[in-house]
Amino acid sequence: MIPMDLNHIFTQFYAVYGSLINFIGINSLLAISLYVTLSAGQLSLGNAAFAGIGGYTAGILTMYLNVPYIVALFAAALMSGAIAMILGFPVLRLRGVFLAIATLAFGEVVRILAINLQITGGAEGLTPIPDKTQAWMIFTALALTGYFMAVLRRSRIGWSFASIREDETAAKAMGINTTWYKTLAFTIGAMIAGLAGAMSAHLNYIITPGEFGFSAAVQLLIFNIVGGTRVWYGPILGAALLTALPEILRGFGVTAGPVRMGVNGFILLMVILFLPNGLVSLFSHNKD
Amino acid sequence: MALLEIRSIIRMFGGLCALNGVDFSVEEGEIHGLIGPNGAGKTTLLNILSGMAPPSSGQVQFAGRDIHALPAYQVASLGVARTFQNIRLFPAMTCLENVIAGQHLTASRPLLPRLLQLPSAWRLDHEYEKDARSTLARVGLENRARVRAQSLSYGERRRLEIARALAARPRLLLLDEPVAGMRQGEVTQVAELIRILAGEGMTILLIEHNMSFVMTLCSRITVLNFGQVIATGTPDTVSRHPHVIEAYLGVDKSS
Amino acid sequence: AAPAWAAMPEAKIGIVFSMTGGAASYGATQKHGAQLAVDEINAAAGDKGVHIKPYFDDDASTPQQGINVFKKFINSDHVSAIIGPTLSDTAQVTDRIAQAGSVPVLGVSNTAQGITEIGNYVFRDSLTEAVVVPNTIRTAKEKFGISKVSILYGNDGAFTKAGYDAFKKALTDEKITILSEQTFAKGDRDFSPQLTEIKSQSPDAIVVSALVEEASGIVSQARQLGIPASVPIIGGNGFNSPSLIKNAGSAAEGVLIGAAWSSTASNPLNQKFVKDYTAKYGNPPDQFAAQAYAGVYIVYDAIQKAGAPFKPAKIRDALAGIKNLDSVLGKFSFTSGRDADYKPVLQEVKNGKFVVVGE
Amino acid sequence: MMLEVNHLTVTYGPIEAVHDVSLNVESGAIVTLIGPNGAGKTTLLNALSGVIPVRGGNILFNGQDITRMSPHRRVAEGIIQVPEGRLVLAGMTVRENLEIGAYRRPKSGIAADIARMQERFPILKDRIEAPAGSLSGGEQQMLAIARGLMAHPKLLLLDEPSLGLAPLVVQMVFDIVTELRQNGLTILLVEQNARQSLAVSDNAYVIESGAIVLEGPAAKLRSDPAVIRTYLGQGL
Amino acid sequence: MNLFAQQLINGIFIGSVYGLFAIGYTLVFGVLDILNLAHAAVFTLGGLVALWLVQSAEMSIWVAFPLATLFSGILGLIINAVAFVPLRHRPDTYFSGLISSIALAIVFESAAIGIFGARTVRFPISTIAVHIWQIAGVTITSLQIEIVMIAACLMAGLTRFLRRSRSGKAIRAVAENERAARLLGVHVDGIIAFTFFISSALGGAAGILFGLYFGALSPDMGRSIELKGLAVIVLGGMGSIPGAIIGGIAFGLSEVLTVAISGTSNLRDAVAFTVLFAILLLRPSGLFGRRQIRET
Ligand SMILES: Nc1ncnc2c1ncn2[C@@H]1O[C@H](COP(=O)(O)OP(=O)(O)OP(=O)(O)O)[C@@H](O)[C@H]1O
Ligand SMILES: Nc1ncnc2c1ncn2[C@@H]1O[C@H](COP(=O)(O)OP(=O)(O)OP(=O)(O)O)[C@@H](O)[C@H]1O
Ligand SMILES: [Mg+2]
Ligand SMILES: [Mg+2]
Repeated sequence: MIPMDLNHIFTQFYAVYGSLINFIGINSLLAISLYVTLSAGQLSLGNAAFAGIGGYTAGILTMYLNVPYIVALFAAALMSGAIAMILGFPVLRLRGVFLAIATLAFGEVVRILAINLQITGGAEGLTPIPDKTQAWMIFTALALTGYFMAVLRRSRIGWSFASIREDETAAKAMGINTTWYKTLAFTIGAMIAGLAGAMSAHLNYIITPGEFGFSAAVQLLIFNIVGGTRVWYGPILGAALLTALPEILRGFGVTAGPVRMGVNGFILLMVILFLPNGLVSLFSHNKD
Repeated sequence: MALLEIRSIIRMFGGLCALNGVDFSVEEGEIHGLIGPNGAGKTTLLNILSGMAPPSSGQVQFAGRDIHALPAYQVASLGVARTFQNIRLFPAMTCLENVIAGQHLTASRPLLPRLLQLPSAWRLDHEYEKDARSTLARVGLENRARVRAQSLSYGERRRLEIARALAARPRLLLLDEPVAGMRQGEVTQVAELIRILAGEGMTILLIEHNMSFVMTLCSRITVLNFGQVIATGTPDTVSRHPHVIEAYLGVDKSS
Repeated sequence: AAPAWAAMPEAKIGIVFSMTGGAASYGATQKHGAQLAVDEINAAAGDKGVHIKPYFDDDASTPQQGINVFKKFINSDHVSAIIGPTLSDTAQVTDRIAQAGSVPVLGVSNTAQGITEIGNYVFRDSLTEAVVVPNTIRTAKEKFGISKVSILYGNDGAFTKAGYDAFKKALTDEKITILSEQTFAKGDRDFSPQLTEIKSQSPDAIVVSALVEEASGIVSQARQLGIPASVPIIGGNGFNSPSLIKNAGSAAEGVLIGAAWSSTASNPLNQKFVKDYTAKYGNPPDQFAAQAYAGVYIVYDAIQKAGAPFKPAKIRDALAGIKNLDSVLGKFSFTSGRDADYKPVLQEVKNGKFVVVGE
Repeated sequence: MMLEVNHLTVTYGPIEAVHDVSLNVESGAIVTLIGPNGAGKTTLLNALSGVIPVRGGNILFNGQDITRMSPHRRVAEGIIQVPEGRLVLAGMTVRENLEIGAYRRPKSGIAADIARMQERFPILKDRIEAPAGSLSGGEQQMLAIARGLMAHPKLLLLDEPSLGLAPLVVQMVFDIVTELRQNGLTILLVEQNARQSLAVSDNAYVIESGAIVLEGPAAKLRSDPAVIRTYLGQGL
Repeated sequence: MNLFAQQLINGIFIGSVYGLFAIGYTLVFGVLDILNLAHAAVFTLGGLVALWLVQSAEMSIWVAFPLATLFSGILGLIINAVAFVPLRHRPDTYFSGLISSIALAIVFESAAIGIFGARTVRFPISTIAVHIWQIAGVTITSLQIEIVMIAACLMAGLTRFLRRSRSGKAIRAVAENERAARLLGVHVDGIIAFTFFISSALGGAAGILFGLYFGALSPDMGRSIELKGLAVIVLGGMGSIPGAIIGGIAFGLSEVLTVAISGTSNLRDAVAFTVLFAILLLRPSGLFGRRQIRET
């Protein structure tokens, strides 16, 4: 009797919140993709565009060429990664906000191309993309990248990223090939973003150019900062909270529209002001 | 052939000639001092030697290889480590982490065993950490291992920088004012450390304005003034050199 | 105990528009229109009649939020039918969820191609540009003897892009020369480079596919740049809003608008709607409001025909069977492809008013 | 008494960097503070300047309690610090650095003062329009000292003024210090070069691990065996 | 030729509008080294409040303009106090300030929607007299000339202010090194608040001019200019006032010339951003950016 009820409650819950959970997964992946570059001290606002590139690549492959989904996913990650690598060498000479703007400019150019190209379906977007993404795929990918990031920290790559983040000049003097490691971070980030974009396209039936503009790029940064950038699960926490927040507010009866938007902003502000290291500080006892 | 050969280095900054044809060499195993008035070009030369900035013209050879056109990380990988006059640590890392980060060239941390969580990865981590702790101990910071670099005092930062450079186990160590901001007792400790390092076979080129430190520690000294070498030789000859006295040392009133 | 609706039959309808985000200005009037219809219906239903219990929500102009709202409507609120969402992009995604959940959804502002092709649960009462535009171009050609035009359109939105496609096809069909095609982006305020280019080509008319936010700017800047009033500006559904006249002022004079609804149509239902809406909200309604208002009545008609307990499947069938329903849009039917089927209008702005000049 | 520090305690989080320190600086005197790395000298000076908060105790300046006074008002009162690590305004020119040094004093005489500083440190003359950040370490140190003097301080806090300076210039800095004292300026000096700083000082304090361990007339401390051992030494 | 001349004028004009928006933006950017992403919201609210004063409070624009500008300046003080002051001494202040200002921008925008509605509104036609001149087939309006003049004057005035005046130098000193400025007697917190006030007042004024000229004000109007404003300040070199105006005009011209040369506007933004991208690669700190000072 009771197990059946639980089962019922669970299916019920999943029916209502299933897609929310999937979005949390996808957004977490996107957040981690930025986390990789941030961990090497580089602020890239191009990751939303890399997600778009991945989404279009995979969508075109499955829609027009009937490529198996798993192959399309790999292709998406590789495509985003390859473009990131080509882009990375010139762009990563830039520092701080200049890098951010250059990557943003790249994102805008990608967005405008997607609007103007035939194969991407123009402004209406690419649709209908077959519905192939399942929750387990998203969360397997998330678990693997999370694990990878956790382990990476203590590897040669991880230490190099950290050194570059702290002081690039000193890092060079210690023998770290900063150009290479920065490009690596940028590329890994882009691959994860591309994968997430591909999964998202095959979850939503559609991908449109509007999905990866400026605000999407900034959203990824928000996930990271709200969650906390000191540990790999910070961005996941941030993505989870902020993705679920509108639903949570709905649950509390905050009416749709400007009020909910305002409350959303207010909560974001409170988290930033009162949790100096992001949500992770609620979970770790590592104080400063 | 000397370990480090510096030939006709010129470095311009716009119209300003910071180095104007510098030639000298540093022998393997020696402690070589580089002194000269403020703005003489000492730090600029160090930047060129470590690959942080290219010379306008001239050559640098390290262990028989031309290095003046190499990027800093390649110069470092040949065995050249340095510290900075204006101290460049990894501020948010602890002292221990700073030194571990400095092991980039000496520690191998293969990715695969780590991804598979093999015990070998942990063992290596452990080993490197032990190394780092003993390096910290060499500069007298063993009990500050867990303190973030940004909360160290000035003198402690200087010592941590030396420790981080040592973690790369360089053949040639370039020090830019290693004892600035230290008192006599502390200066003695650093001098002792440098002697030991030289004894272990490391070659050291150091810039310093603390004359008792330079004169007692270095086997040879090169003096720069306005981007040119005005004297080079043993501490004795250099400190008696009239140009050096006039341009740099002055007449010591306190003694 | 007997369910509450046994005494007072109540049908749950999910209504979702863009209350925030890029399309917020359209969502706002849509919500007003829908709200007015719901209030009227519930007041008229009295103690015995079928009531509507609306669940209003916000899709924030993004597909992701739209999906969450639809899932909630279907699986948690158990609505019998859904009205919305505002944008076609979002509808492309959400309507598939409605289809999969077998809940009828009625789009009241989606005009992109392929929306109703998603499945047999997907309807819309918005006439697409493809229906409205040919008629507009034909009438304009007859009336003004247009032989060469320049096109200006928003190329980053599904609505304006679809409008452009329709215009282009209609112009080609009518053998009208297209001198150049200019584009702008959502949120642009300055159209002078494009209009300068257009001015230099001396077209007979300027064909514009834009939503009203941009349309007002285009119209007033065209006149400001000295494009004479003798060169008419022709727009589609997106122009059909009182804000055009309000914001473009005298520059709006002579603008031709082919649209799915006219505020000045003589239809008494329509006149009452315009009056009540203006009284309630202080602003006259636009087409978005009218289509949303009509949408609620259309769904209500199907609900009544299907009867309690308001099974979505039965409502769907009833919707599909709607023929010649009297509405603010005119005599309303669904095509076999579940698209709207009624007569569009051609209006001209005269003395600060929309005047119907043809069908 | 120009400066009176009573039972001052300063903490960084849980760490107490200065513990119950009391010291006095008489008007017109030079007082030296010596101590090993990490003893709390810089922390103490920063507390006097008001750029880090004080946990306990108080600071009196000419009899006025300034413990909670904001830094810019202390500068207006005449307390100027030449900070450790120079802190030149790297992107501004040497001239602008000097002008900013005179931020809290009346406009008149600034140009003349700049000329005087250029005379003292000729390098500043050559590079007057160069960005301060392009100077060498020692040149920046000279600029930092000159900038501090531009303010016409009443009490000058010098944190390692000879850091990175060539011997000749160190000599010059000590000459300036003595000269300033003759003009009635009061100076609190933190110096690595204990021998020379004790030579020009009236009083001295030795601080270790955040606490004063020794104090007295400078001449007396110069002959204190413990001071000789750790701070003066015999060279190497 | 006329066509080209007209396009050049269009470009200079829209570029000045970008520049006006960007001046305030770059001022805060230069001082605090953080982006105040609520600047676009101030831009919007400045315009909307002026409209409200003109329409509902029936003021003349000449009264409403300074009042709304003042209001925007006060918004700047609020932004500083709420979104930046509490974060000032945190190690991640760069990013957290970015985010807290976004959060505040969301709150502002939702307030704007709640109070003024989501629709586009405009100043009554009679708000300001506009003359239109046709010179040799080129159209210029008095409002355009006024806006370009205001941009030019602001650029000259602010540049002079920063270079020469005592407060201007203090602002730059804070920008260079907050700790040093404090030790030199600069009232750092006051200077920062003052900078926010000026910056936001300028942002609000830009919003009013924008609304007056384009006749369209909406709660989301800041969004489209935000990205371009960001591009402009980076293009000009962060913290540089002439850079902001000249960067704005460069950006405006590149947009317009794309249309003029290609005859179509499909790639307008793509070209503008590609140009931005290319300039960054050639001059990594923007057109007028501070030159990199030595690091070692
Ligand atoms: N990036 C630069 N731009 C302009 N001038 C520079 C730059 N780097 C160094 N200089 C100038 O070159 C000269 C040499 O500087 P350098 O730092 O090498 O001197 P130094 O011998 O190390 O002096 P110090 O003992 O004071 O550290 C100085 O006059 C300095 O101002
Ligand atoms: N920002 C900080 N956060 C935490 N601890 C700090 C901070 N600054 C200094 N400390 C600690 O306070 C103590 C005193 O530091 P302080 O800089 O005052 O020493 P100092 O006497 O000036 O040394 P030095 O001669 O090396 O300059 C040191 O142990 C240092 O580690
Ligand atoms: Mg030097
Ligand atoms: Mg100190």
